[in-house]
Amino acid sequence: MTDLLPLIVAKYNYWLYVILMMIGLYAMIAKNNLIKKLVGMNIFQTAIILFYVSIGYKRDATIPIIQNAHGGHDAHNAVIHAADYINPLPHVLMLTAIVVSVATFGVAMALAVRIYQRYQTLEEDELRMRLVDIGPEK
Amino acid sequence: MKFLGFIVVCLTGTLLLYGTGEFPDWGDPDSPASIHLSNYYIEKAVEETQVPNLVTAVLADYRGFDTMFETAVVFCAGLACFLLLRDFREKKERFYRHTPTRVILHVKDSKKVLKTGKEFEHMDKDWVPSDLIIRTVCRILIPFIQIYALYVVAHGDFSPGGGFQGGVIFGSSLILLAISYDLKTLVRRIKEKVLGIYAALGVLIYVGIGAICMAMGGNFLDYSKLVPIVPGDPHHIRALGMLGVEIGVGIAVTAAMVIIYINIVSEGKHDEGL
Amino acid sequence: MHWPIDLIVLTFVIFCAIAAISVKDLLGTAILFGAYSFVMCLLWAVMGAVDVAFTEASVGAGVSTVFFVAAVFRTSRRTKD
Amino acid sequence: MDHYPALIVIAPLLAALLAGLAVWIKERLSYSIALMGLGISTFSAFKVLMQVINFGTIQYKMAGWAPPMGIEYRIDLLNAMVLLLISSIAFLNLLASCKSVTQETSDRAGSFYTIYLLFVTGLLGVSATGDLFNLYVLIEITSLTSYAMVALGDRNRGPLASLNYVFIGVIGASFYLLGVGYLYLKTGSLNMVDVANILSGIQGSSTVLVAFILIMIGIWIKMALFPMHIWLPNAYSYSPVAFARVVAPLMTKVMVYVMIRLMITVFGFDYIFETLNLSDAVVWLGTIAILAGAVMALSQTNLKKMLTYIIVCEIGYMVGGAWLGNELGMTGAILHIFNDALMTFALFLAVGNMVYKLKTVELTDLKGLFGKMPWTMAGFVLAAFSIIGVPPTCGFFSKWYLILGAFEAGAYHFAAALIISSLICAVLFFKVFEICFFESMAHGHGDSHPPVEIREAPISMLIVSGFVSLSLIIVGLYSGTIVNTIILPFLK
Repeated sequence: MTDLLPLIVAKYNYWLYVILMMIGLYAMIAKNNLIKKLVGMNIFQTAIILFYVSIGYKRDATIPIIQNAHGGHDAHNAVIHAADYINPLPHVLMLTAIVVSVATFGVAMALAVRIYQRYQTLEEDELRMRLVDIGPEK
Repeated sequence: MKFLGFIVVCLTGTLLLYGTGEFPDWGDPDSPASIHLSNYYIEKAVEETQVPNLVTAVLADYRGFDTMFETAVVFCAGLACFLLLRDFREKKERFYRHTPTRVILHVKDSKKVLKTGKEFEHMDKDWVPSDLIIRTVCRILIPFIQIYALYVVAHGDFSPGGGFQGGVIFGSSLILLAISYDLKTLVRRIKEKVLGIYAALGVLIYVGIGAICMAMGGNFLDYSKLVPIVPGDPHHIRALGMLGVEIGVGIAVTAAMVIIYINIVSEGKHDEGL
Repeated sequence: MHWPIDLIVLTFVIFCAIAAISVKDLLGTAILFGAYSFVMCLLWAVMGAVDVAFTEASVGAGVSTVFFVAAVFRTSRRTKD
Repeated sequence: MDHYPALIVIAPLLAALLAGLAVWIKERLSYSIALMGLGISTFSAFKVLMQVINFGTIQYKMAGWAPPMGIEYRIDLLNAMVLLLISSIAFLNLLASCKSVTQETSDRAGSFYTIYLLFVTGLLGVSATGDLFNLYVLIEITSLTSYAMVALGDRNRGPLASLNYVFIGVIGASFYLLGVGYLYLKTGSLNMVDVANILSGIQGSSTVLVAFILIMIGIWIKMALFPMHIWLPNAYSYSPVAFARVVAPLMTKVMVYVMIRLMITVFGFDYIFETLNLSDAVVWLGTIAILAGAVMALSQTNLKKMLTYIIVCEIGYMVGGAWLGNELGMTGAILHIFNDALMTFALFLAVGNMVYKLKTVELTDLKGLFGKMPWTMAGFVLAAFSIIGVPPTCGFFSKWYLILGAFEAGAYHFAAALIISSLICAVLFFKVFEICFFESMAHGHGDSHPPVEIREAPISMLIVSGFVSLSLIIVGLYSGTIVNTIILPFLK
């Protein structure tokens, strides 16, 4: 137990992101309702963001906003130690990824509304039956 | 399908867990990810850009090119929702409420339009009770939310936030207006045309600033070349460039969010919704 | 950082995720999904990613949920799984 | 200082935004804006190609920051050629699609052009960038625009096909993003060249292996390699013709380019073929893709659907060729990117002309088409010969290189698959020719339809179609020059 705990503490973020991702992926593949699949898609994407944010974390460091730098010119009087601040790059990447994911989510929701307008259902098996009903494609 | 999904998920999970085996410990300050580029940004960004929020500095300057496309993605999503759902045909039936008696009228003839005003009130088909408390509270809240949004955009250089977050907050204040009153109130105040123009204009501000830098002889988005045309302290030119870019992002995101919401909630009819 | 708190939050995130995809009412899914995003945002704020957390709070827990509710309003709440 | 590398991508983006503004002010302007943007882009791409051939690789630092900190565009011979290919195909397609866009999207032509330009911007950016994360953002732009476009096509099936495309596309892009995350964790950098330098020191790491697998799976999903192809046929055949004509030739080919770029620039041949030794497995995957694509194409009754399965088959050629692990195979794969893009473009141009007049392209509706639309069919025949691999056309030469490469690597099954699929394509296309040529219109269309007078498509569409079909032969005759001036110096 004593040597297991440090191992868990050292890696648990990485393991939990894998679990979240598996939940999302499973929902995307196996769920029948299209909106449920969309939720799965979002969980999948947030899991990746969690992974990136975990990469950026540093022990004993603070948020990536330089302190006492409001003055501008005299900012570099104080020496900045890289070990004091969390890595900002993964945060930047993930801001972009969140934006992309919300854009995809919006478009997917619009598509779901369109599908419902046409077929009056969002269940995949029912949709497949309706598709057979409307006959061969043109 | 469930079984297949389960197998795929298990395979992916195993692969990913196998990959985590060689990961550095969580929060290790000496992991490769935290020393190579990260140290450069932390140590040099303030000196080079005069922006203390490193995330903003990297987002809008070092990797400003990414952010431009990110804004284009949002614009594209708004346009896609418009293209997919917008339906210019008028609805045939209408509902009115006679204000003094609270009687609801259902007008099936599309030509017959009652004048709304003191006597009659326009209503949605899926009836939403007009709640005085919600309306009043939202009416008080919305201006404050909007001022906060502007603060988030403008203060993105110094504190968490920036164009995207501010734009989303501003957009949600408009959405709140639509939810607490009704969709017509929002659509009447902010025309679809205005939203469409603003969405394109926001991204255009971003790309335009980049193109001006190019015209001034620098590389694309190289804000330091803007010194001759921007008044103010030349040391802060990069911070000012970022501010301009963030304002563009904010405008584009606000408009895109409202477009997406209106089109989804009214199925593209722009008449009634939540 | 206090790892027990972190562990509890992480467990809660997973709980929310499983609940969101297994509830049989899509409006419930929308709210649970908002909760999921919000707890996730908390987790990121704890890890020092303030900008990401801010974005997730305004986007994931805010606008996404609104889009979600709007789409459910225009489609149906019913789901088989 | 010259800005042509940036202009290639910025010009269509600016044009897209201006067209987006014009939608609300004066819709008719958007077409000319789009034409102008793509014209500038094509011109810059041509300039860049000339510069690269004469002076070597061009680097363009975005925002003026040196590479590992900022984003850089790194344009070498391969990029430059792909950029010219994309921008010219997009430009030509825009010239041809003035009429068909108005026909298909009626009141939304302006928005259509905006989305179209954003799509092209994304593709151009993907081919020009030298940054792993920038690549992800640009892939997402192309995907998002394709989702919208696919849903706009067929009113009944389009949205559903599009939503399925969203799910699979997001899985692909996320896998890629995750792979980049694993690489970032090990290297701390995102610039391709920088990552490659650091990677050469840590080749044995299991994290790098997982990153490689994730990135490759992500890109294979995006390029629709055989078991992951299920989204492609529906998505491409339901989208509006003006868009199908550009997405079908370009999207998958650009993804093949991305795969080759990552293999060569980031991971390196040594790592892939010697440390991992995955070559055989992937060549088998390519072989299966070729055979499966060809067989599925054989069972289709709709011309558009049939062509989409041929695309699946062609992807097998390129993936297999690139993974043969020798210079000939790689030459063949790269040459096939260009040739296949042109061939597919020519085929879809011809199909576009048919759709414009006939509305449907079920094989039974095509009876007697040779008499009605002789020029369109001439273009179609030429493109079909090129797909089959008849000698003077360009399709023959890339297949020749691929087969030589397969023999050199001892992958006889791959060579056999190439020949069998050529035969199947020959059968397929001669079936189509037979229907179009020998069966006359009047017998097929019974009583339900009144006889419609079918004439040749508008002149603008015909000129482009004829030009592209002729270029197939010209490119074929000059393929030796292309190989010697571009591909071989690049591989050295």
